[in-house]
Amino acid sequence: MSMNEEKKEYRPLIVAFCCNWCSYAGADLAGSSRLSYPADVKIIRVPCSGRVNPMFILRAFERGADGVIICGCHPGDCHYSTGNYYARRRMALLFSMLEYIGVENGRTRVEWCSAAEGAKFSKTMNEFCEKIQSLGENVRLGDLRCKN
Amino acid sequence: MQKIGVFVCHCGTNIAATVDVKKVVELVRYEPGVVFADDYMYMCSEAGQEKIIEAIKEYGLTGLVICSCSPRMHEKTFRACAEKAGLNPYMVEVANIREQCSWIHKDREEATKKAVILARAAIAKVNLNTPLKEGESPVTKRALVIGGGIAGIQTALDIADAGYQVDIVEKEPSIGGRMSQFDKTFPTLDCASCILTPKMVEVNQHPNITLYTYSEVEKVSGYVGNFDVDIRKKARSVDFDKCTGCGECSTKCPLGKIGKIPSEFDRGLKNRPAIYMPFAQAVPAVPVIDRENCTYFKTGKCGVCAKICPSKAVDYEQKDEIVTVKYGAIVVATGFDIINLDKFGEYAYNESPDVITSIELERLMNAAGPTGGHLERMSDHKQPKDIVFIQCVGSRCDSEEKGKPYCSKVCCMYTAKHAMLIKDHWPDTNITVFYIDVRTPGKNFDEFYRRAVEQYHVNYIKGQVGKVKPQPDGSLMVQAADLLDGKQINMKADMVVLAAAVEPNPGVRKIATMLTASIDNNNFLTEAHAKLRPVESPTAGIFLSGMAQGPKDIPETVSQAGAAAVKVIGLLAKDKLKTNPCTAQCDTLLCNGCSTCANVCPYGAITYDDVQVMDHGLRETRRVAQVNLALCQGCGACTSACPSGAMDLQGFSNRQITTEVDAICR
Amino acid sequence: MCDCSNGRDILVPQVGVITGITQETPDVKTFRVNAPEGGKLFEHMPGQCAMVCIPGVSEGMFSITSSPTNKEYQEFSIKRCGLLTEQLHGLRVGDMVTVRGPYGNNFPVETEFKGKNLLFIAGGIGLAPLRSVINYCLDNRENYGRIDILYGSRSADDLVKLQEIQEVWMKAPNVNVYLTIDREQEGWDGHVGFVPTYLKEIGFSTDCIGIVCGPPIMIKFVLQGLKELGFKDEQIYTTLELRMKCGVGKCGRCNIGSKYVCKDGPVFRFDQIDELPNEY
Amino acid sequence: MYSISKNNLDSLYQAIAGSYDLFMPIKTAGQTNYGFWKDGDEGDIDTLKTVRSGKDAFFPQVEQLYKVSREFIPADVASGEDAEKAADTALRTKLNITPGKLVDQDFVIFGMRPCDVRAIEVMDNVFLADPVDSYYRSRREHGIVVALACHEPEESCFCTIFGVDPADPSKAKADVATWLVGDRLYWKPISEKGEALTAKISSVFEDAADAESKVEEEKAYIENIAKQLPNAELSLEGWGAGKTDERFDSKVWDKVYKGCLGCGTCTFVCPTCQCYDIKDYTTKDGIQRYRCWDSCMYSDFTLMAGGQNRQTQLQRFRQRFMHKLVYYPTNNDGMFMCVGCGRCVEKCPQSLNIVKVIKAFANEKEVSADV
Amino acid sequence: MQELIDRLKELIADGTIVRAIGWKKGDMPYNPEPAYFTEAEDFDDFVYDGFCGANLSKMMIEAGKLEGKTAVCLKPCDTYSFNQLIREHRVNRENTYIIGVGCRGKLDIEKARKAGIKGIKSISGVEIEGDGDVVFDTIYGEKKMAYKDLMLDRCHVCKGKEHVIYDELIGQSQDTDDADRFEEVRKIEAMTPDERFAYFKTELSKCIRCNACRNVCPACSCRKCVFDNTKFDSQQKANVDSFEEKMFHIIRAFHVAGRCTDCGECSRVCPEGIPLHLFNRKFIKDIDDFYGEFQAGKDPEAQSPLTDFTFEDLEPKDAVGRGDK
Repeated sequence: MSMNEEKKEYRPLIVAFCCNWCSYAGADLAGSSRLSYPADVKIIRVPCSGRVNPMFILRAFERGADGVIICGCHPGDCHYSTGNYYARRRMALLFSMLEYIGVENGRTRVEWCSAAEGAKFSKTMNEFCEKIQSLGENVRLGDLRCKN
Repeated sequence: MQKIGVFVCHCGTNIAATVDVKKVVELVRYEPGVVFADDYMYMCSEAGQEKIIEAIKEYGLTGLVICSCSPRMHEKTFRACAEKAGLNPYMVEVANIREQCSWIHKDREEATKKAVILARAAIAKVNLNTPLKEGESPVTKRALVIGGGIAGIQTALDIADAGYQVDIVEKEPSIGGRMSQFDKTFPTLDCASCILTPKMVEVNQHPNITLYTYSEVEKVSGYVGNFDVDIRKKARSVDFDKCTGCGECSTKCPLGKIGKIPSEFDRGLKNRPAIYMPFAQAVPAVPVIDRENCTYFKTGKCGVCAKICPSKAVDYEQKDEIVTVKYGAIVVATGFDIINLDKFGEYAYNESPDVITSIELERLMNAAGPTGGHLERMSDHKQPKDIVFIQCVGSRCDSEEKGKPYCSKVCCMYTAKHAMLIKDHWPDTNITVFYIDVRTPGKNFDEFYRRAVEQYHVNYIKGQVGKVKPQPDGSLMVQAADLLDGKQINMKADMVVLAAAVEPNPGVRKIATMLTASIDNNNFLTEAHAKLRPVESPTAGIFLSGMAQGPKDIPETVSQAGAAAVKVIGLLAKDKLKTNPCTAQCDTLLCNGCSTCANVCPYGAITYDDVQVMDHGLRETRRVAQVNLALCQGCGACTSACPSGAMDLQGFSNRQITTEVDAICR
Repeated sequence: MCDCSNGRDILVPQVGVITGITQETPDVKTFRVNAPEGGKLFEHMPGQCAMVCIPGVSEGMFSITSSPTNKEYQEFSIKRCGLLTEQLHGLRVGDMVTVRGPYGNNFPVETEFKGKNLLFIAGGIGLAPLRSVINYCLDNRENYGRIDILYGSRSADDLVKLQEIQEVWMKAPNVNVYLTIDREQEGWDGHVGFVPTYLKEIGFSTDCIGIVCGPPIMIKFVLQGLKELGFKDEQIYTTLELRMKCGVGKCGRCNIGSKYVCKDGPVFRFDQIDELPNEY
Repeated sequence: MYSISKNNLDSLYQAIAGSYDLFMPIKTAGQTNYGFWKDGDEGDIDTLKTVRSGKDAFFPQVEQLYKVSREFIPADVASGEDAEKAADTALRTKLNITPGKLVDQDFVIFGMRPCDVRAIEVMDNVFLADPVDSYYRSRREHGIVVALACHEPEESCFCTIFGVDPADPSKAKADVATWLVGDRLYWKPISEKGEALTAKISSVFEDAADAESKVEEEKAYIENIAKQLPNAELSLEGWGAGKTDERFDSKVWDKVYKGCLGCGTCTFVCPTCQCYDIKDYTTKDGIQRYRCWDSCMYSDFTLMAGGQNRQTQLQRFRQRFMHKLVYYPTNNDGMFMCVGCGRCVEKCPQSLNIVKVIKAFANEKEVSADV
Repeated sequence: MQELIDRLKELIADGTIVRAIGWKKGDMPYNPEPAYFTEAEDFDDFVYDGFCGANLSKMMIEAGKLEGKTAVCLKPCDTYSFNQLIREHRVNRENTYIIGVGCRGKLDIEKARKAGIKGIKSISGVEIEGDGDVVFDTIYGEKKMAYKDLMLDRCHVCKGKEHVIYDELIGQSQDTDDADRFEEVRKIEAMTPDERFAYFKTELSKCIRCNACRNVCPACSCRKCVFDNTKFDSQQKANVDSFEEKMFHIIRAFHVAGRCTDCGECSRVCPEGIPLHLFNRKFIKDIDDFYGEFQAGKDPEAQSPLTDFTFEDLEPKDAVGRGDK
């Protein structure tokens, strides 16, 4: 507890890309079930996790995000059949590359979350925020010009 | 720059209790593009919408941002509202400050701050919105059903009854499919042909149905509402119009007597002539000449059938014919077959004629079958005393090389059916069933199974059969493990019946490719949504009926066939199709023509054409991607696959998303 | 040259406020720009350009279309054709842009043109730089001889500043205005045909200076036409348009031969252009 | 003349860095580039050619020009008939411009080779010509150039054909000339600025009685090598002021440009290339406008919405060399925009370079002379 | 080399081809340049030796648009790139006549410079047929280096000397593969995150954004790079801040992931000697590890791993932290 209080000053900035059909609906369900998670998370709605271009993720980091999470339908459940499969490969490779260049593991995450998993959505966001909180400010990927 | 109006909803206290709505209004006024901002108790109410409409007119708004509940809730409402005021509905963005803000945060200041950020992102996005228009495409009011089994027949009949033209393409000489081979059906034990034949006749006589039997789909192009399909009508060598179906030719065919051509319909348990109808009730009742085996076609001699045909219908000169037909919708009802048992040597299927598959058993028990309905061993034509049924042959297999991972669903029930039918006719037969699990969900199914056990005393053993060994005395030795007792069992049998796994008709892969309909690892067609759109393929205008989609029994098949028909009717009832305006778009100046996007498109919506482009004064012919807007569903998979950024998604453009990112991170 | 007296670097702009927008044609708008505190941003000469910028979007060189004799404001007529112009067209009165300039040379209205007959030939948005000269000459009418203006566009709707042409230019003394459009159009009873063809039909005498501006293809044929009529390179002027970034002859973009269009141009006499490598 | 032992160079750097920013060749990750020296950096004046030239000292690759901040004024919520008009004419965004900071502290550029020093003169003709670029000027006014003789010129060097003397930096327009001979560095202030610098750090120098003779010896050594370099005799005939017509339409261009990738390596390593781009970057509190190096070899260099005047790579390739060898001399009394540093010779990915271009034209002349 | 020249001349003479793309003698003994050869006398300057390292496959994008057939000399590794370009419809196979040329490893003059060799006047021992040491005649006397020590790093991890596509083969090859292709990547993976970050930061801080890596890369064949694209708002031009070039190199590697044949041109041409191949090779290694071995360009029909999937693919969370266990 004391740890948390010490770090209270720092609030991370987290960008979440959520697919319209599963995860965004999952987030809505979390909302209607009043399952809270930190306000640090800001959701961007995309049609499909397959829409998330790696450029968007790096862009978010460049502009000062501390963590980026991508949520999509469970494999096999993609509204567009296959979008999340491609996303899974893209993100696996991208995350591995970020790790390779020395970015802390855990700043990025992919979670499959269905429209029914409001509780999972909330839990995931809570976990993710905690993780980013523990990692602290993203100094390795940000653009200095965005830091002021 | 847009003239944006921002409307912040209180949603009673749902939002206002946690978010300082007035403060949000105050703060978003400073955002670029915003010319008007206001709040209201219930934005979605009649009065709230009126307020929006007034503001659009008064301030000449070109974009709206509604800060309210989830767009999944009221985006449509607000779009309609914008349209009412003459604003393009796609100039509306919703910032979700209820589900994703007020309802999950407690701290008022924090929630207000977040609401402003979410609004800011929506404002930034709407600044880049462009008016989008739903496209329109005409609908050809004709449907194609591929496959003439019970699934295809039922779908065709339902569509035809609704008043639309339907064509059935069946690769065999007759429609009827697997069901026509069956003897009785579970759990009611009606006679399969008694219930199927009338439907086949109805199809043949229906004014709205055209049958293409002995035909195959050769090529498919186009898209929902506008498919062009080439159908190859294979040469039947018999004039359709002249033939009376008397059957004289088949009786006189010299090869019928020599008997070297196994009958496909009777699963090789019987032979057939070279000119033949697959079975007596075949529809159409017009024979075909099997040119591969016919003496005339092989040697140029014989010609008996032509000579004896009373109506001079035999035509050796007939050629394959290709017809091109336009369709609005296509139903895939290609059905199933059982798997090849070559890999299951342990069951001695290829070694002993007395090891048969269930479908062969159906033929053996059928009055019109090879034995006239008398159950006998193929080796010595003796009636078997001890019959062993082996379940899950190739179903629920762990190793995918050998069998299938799925449950074939129908085997438990038909085995119970077989056991009971045999016991009915020959009560002193001993029947043993080796099973892994008995699965009987379904109306009257479990009762049916229990009758087999309790009333007919069929011996059900939970166990796996390790080996079937043909014995010198002509009997079969079945070695098995009783999983409940943990005992080894050696059992003598006169006949072994294998419940072989079902698999989609092998031809479906080719068809799915032509249709760009996706297919799973087991070659079953994929549905658009497993729960919500079970009879539609992800590819628009393609529908699924019957076993092609997954294992199912006859009642399920028929109901799915009906469901597919309803979807088709719903489509054909429209004169024009509205197409989703949030489609991918290719910037031809940036496109490399690399096909990466086409490789990830689940709908086959991307094609490549050589087009003339004017690139900053340079005229060139280039291979570039073209998006078929009628097919594109707007998933955006292509946009992330495209390295140059040529592919973009309207409504969720690269720039719009980056600008949202920027706004959030500001 | 640019006014650096305020200690600002040549690349640092001033803020300008848009005080008026006129939709000239479906894709051309004229923007009136003032200093935030009122008045003009700077003084310029006809033919000069300025860099107009929407911060965060891009910056572009546009010719100043208003005459220096206009003491109240500067005007830019801008055709929508790319990212920046698209955004500029989205601006509203009251929005701010940044402006730096004026850049480049100007038409020699105070030297070579003085006392001469002038023939202006423009196509489409090409009128923008010439309007500055024309209005300058009309406001100093006594300094110049006969003025002929030949202006053409794709259609009647694409004629820029039509109202001013009809109400001011046509009514000015000793000024002849010839309008033409490329194709027949309902409601148009004027001349129909391409500018170069019309030029030859009218057959101007060579006792004047020709000033040409328009799309490259038009310039090419107008030049041929003028030559056929007996004009010499030395009596024809035009303005060139190239990609420019700095506006002060340093960034290298608009370099052709030893000239920098932004600094040594944009106004060139055709004999000067002939000396340049063929890269414009 | 002053001198310091090579082993002691770090104390020289420290002495300079004590009063000035010190910009000099530093070795990082196997490459030597100019950078601001700080304690612990590996100063490297043995490497003859830094990858990038020292032009960053006066014309850095990226430079903030100014910042524009937006001040938003809330929409004036009027109603009634005038509402739209009110919304339309309201002054809603105010722009505030803050110019970038000019350099106002003296700094030292150490170890610049004579060719690179000549390159400064080349750039001066551009940036200090009317209208003066104040960012460049401020750097020029505050920069103190310490030039260094080239101990062993390499085969890619051809500075002598432009009249650059690799042996004697004191002829270059530098403030201090130095020679690295054996294990000693000899230091000779040339200008007032150089004297001032020397005075400030004179305590690090040691007595050097033999300085003059050592330096003379070194000069002779270098001159001797320079004479043997393969391109020492390269002829610039046919190039220079006013030669546009002779060169521009030549067929030779078509032969020499083919391998060009259109990358910016040559322009970015070149000490005289000064083309730049001006770009915006949106940050949290406004838009930063910066200029950065650009390359005339890039296909979008002259691209406009409607097209571009140099459509092909041939035209862009030609532009670069014509600019260096004809256009620039035309505008600058015959001075070439090349100093023969040879960086492009070493770095072009496709091995194209200015020497090959000059030679190709020379050969062409021979061929046509034969005919 | 003479055989190659003769054959090319013959092909032009008999009308099979209109032009050939090969290497032209440089003005230094080590800097031949890619060039077009059309006339018989052009071939006087034709050269094919150890310094002809440039991958000519990408030149066929433009050459393929010209009238008539073009012959292109491709080393074994270049043919992978060519195949990949075929797969992406960027070259016209019909218009190309591929001469597979032999290779004994290509040389890197930087290695000689690093070894202190300068003032080079002439070089011998770099002929394609030879097998001895390389001898430099310099202003400062004669210097010698083993051929292998002068070889580009990429040649030590050669994919093999087999041409995967060609119309005819000329010349012999010698195996040069004597190192583990992924060793460098593994070494970095084994570092701590801080070390890795420091390593890449230092390397990338040298980047001058000259785009040589991009423009030479046969996989980077976009007409307009996304980093030049004004529509995406992704334009970048300079190393303004340390993040921009990181983003550039990550995205560039990502865009060529599954398409990069590991030809090594990016590292060869980098004026700052940044080991850019380490990005690409990391992706290749990951693709091999996650989705099964894949060599881009080996089979022009093969589906690229990033446009493919299986139901049981690795989850992104399992893609990281693999070294931590």
